Amino acid sequence: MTLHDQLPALLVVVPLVTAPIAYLLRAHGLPWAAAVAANVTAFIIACALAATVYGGETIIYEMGGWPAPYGIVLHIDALSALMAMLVTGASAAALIFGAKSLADEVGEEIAPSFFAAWILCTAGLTGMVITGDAFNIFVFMEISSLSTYILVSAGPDRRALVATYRYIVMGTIGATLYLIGVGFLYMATGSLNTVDIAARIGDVTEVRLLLVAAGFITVGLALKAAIFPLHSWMPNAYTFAPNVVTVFIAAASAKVSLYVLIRIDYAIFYKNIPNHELQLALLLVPMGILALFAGSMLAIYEKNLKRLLAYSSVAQVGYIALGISMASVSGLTAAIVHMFNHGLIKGGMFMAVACLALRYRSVNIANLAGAGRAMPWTMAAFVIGGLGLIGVPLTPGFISKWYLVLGALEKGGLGAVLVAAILLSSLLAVIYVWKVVEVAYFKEPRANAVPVEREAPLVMLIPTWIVVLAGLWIAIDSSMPVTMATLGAETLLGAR
Amino acid sequence: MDLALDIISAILLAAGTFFVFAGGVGVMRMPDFYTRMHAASLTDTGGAALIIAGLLLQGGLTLAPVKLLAIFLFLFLTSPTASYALVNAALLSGLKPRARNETGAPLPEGEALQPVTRLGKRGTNTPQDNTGKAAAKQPAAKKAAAKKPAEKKPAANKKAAKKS
Amino acid sequence: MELLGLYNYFVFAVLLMVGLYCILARTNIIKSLIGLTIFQGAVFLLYISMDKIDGGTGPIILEGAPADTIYANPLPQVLILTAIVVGISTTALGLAVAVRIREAYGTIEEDEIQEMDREQ
Amino acid sequence: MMTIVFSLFLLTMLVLVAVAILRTENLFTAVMLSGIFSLLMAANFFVLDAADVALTEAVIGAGISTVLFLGALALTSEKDRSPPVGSWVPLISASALGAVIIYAVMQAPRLGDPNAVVHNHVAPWYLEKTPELIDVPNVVTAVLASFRGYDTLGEVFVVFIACMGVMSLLGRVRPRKDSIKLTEYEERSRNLRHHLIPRIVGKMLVPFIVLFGLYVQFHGDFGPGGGFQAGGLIAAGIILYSLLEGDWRGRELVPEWFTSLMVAMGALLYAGVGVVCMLKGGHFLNYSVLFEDPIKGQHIGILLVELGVGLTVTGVMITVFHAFARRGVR
Repeated sequence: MTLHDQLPALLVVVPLVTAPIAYLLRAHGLPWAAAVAANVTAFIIACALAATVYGGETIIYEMGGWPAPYGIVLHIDALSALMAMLVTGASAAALIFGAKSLADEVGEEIAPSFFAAWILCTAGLTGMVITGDAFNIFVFMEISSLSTYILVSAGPDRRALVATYRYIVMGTIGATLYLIGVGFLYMATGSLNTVDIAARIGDVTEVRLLLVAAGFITVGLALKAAIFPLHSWMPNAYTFAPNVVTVFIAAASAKVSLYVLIRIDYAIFYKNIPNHELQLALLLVPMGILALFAGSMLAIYEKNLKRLLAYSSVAQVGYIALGISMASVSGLTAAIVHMFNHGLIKGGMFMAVACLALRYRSVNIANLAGAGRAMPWTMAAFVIGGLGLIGVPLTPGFISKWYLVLGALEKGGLGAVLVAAILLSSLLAVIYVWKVVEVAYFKEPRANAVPVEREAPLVMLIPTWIVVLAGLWIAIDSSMPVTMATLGAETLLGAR
Repeated sequence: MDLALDIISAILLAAGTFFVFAGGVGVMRMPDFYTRMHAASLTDTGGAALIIAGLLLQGGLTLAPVKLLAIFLFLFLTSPTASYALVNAALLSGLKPRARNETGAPLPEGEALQPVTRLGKRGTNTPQDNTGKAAAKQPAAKKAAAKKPAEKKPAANKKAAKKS
Repeated sequence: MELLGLYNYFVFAVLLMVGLYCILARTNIIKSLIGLTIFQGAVFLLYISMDKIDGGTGPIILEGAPADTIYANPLPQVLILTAIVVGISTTALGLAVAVRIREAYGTIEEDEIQEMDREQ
Repeated sequence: MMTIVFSLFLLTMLVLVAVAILRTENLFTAVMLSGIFSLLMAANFFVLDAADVALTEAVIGAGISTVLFLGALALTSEKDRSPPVGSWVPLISASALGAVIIYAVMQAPRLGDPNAVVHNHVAPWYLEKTPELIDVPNVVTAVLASFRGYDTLGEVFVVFIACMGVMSLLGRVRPRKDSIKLTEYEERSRNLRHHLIPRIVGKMLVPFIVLFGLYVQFHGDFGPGGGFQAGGLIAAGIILYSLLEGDWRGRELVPEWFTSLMVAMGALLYAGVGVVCMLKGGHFLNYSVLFEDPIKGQHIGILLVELGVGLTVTGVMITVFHAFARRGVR
């Protein structure tokens, strides 16, 4: 088998092999270098895989050489390649960007175990994205969650520990609910391979088992993806984690749970449970709309910049949930495109916040007065990201909201409500973005505040602006994410 | 021949079960921690030994009896040691055995178990003061956690062992 | 009589309820972690009660075994071997966080911790 | 019929112990009860013909997790001071969860009926193909290491991460080696000085526990056993030694650099075997390509992989125990 055939396995194996090596390297800076190397290689492999599946076919890789329902099989189609690129890209960018900021927030002593956990978080997320086995998703979900707990607990503030504890309890309950769902699925169909389950689920007589399995899986994954009523662990986890860790988990980790929700709900349940899309709409539409408004309102009254962005993430996840609930090709495309775009926008904004935190030593909005003049480039990146949240044309946010509105209009009556909700919550987004802009540009720095003249270091500014420019490029020529998303949506809904 | 074996093993098993049952009743009815430990530890070892002996006879000449013998040896060593360690830890933590006639009246069930005085480093802390600090000083009930930090002086311990 | 066959699953449901109640109702961190182990332990029971076949033995195929012996289903056992180790890893991590919280806050009662955070 | 009686009794005991855990105030009692809970769970698994899982649950559930909880309790408080909060939210959510499950389980197949879907799809293939393709008596080990080897690779890294987490959270304490004089060390291990009998008996048993752990490690193909159980057993033996002799001597017996090396090498061995299979032209973790004779390849592959799991689990359990034990000595 040529190297090209081995790529699907290498995407996960390279980080897995590098993690123990990074743990053994005790010299200064080496664990960080190993982490960057592993993540950049994984990103290159993900891009190569995306190129091969761009035409629309699916790569099947049998682990251990055993055929499909008996062994574990990797499925890589356009949707999973896009997600793999998002995860590995966000991880590599955050690591390269955050060398300095991590050095002073995360001590030198725990660097080996910290960076080993970081590499394994990427490996877990990519493993979840490309595997085709329901139980394997649980195993890699545990790898990525446990390593995210470690990354969050490394925060300087003592409240990071409490945030980690709540995250552990809620995350484990979510993962166990997912495991119970898979258990019921296995009880009804007798197999664990997602494609095999989809094939065998048609002739299952016990509909109750399937309904409850779908319920458990959806609630478990909603808990992991922090969809509105189940999001209580997320704001504190994002706020008290080290700044660079927030960049990574905000851009990538919540999205992967939504990806698994899409894949399992649409690949397995949609085809075989009668009027499943009605049940999905009944659950996700109210949760989505609540997320839009509650997230935005909480963000407006928030004083801490990182928690403000975390609540805005809750709102944006509401958009994705709305896209998923539409159960149409354009609706799903909109959800997937918004997952990708939101990863880009939020990644860029949290990078800007990390630059501000490095210089201002605080993320409280009041202390950032006058940042517009002191750190023009950083604030410019932040504002462009803010515009992206609102959905102003020429930003990635506009593209995803455009497809969301398209999808909503297809739904007729309910569609009008969705469109109204989307536009209204975009207005709320204007308010909380303007709140930050006003403090940064139009307020004089307080007398006793520590005077900050220097811009963020170049090594941090360049990755931030690369991400912002990538967002602008996507806004202009959005062919890459949109075609991959449409391919993914069509394969899921069986339209191909 | 095997009929005799069956009868003997049946008797042994019955005796073993009776031992364990007696131990259970003993733990329920005995008033004080030490008497309960006495009841539990003795019957536990004896009952297990009898049951294993009974099973041995059923095993015939395969590998099973050898494994049963290994289990018996292991149990025979560990269970008395575990009981000893438990009682020793209780003694060290200052739980004084209370004889019936010392107070005349029969002991109310709950009260007997309350540790009378907790001999901390300065012998001052009272039972209520079992916050984290005290927990870090006393030896945990089970020997598994007996590796507590070092503030307690050896002298205090010898005195406790000698006095009770 | 046929309800007896489902007894395993009823016990699974009750253990889940006890575990979840212990996690949510008790504010002590270590008590919640014990509740978490019960919650995960219940799931092991769900999977393993799926693998039992009447008259079947453990899935170990010895040479001398007659051809028609019925064996239990090996797949749920493999899954649960994995899940047990996931459980112990989460418990170890949770306990490490609990010890650090005790050192940082001086208490492991969530309500007292919340008050300290609110004052900050 | 007998199994129904056994499982009825054990399952009811299980529920009683779980409710007892919920109601106790004293945390030590709760930890002891959770140890008993795991042991009852192991007995249940044995009655349900799952010998491997029973051994794992006994070793890891009852053994290692109780020791970890007691280690953490020694560093935190003893009493669960939370008032019996009667808030309705946990009650409602727990009973809702239970009701949904009971609603669904009504349609589940009865315990042990042979024509359940689960027994007719994937399982017969494993039972039939294992003697042919892998020729290993214990089908569970064959499925664990070869058919679903990728799952177990993920599993080894879950344990690896637990070690990363505990090292990053509790690893920061540097025991000030120079400042600890011999007398202070003597005094520290004096807490066990007068526990003469447990020390003597314990030190007699430790070699046999470790020997049994190695037996379980390399016997995994023929009977219940394998890497996870062996790792737990060997670690239990060494933890017993550390308990009796004081964790300082335990760290001299198995030094910290050695355990972290074991943790890393075990994970690398497992992933390395997979990479070698890729280099030899097969899929990842396809042991048949390791040697010309595929069955020999499977045997060696499974042996190496189980060894990797055993190494990692032993290293992690010892590191985690010492992290908790050393934390108290500060």
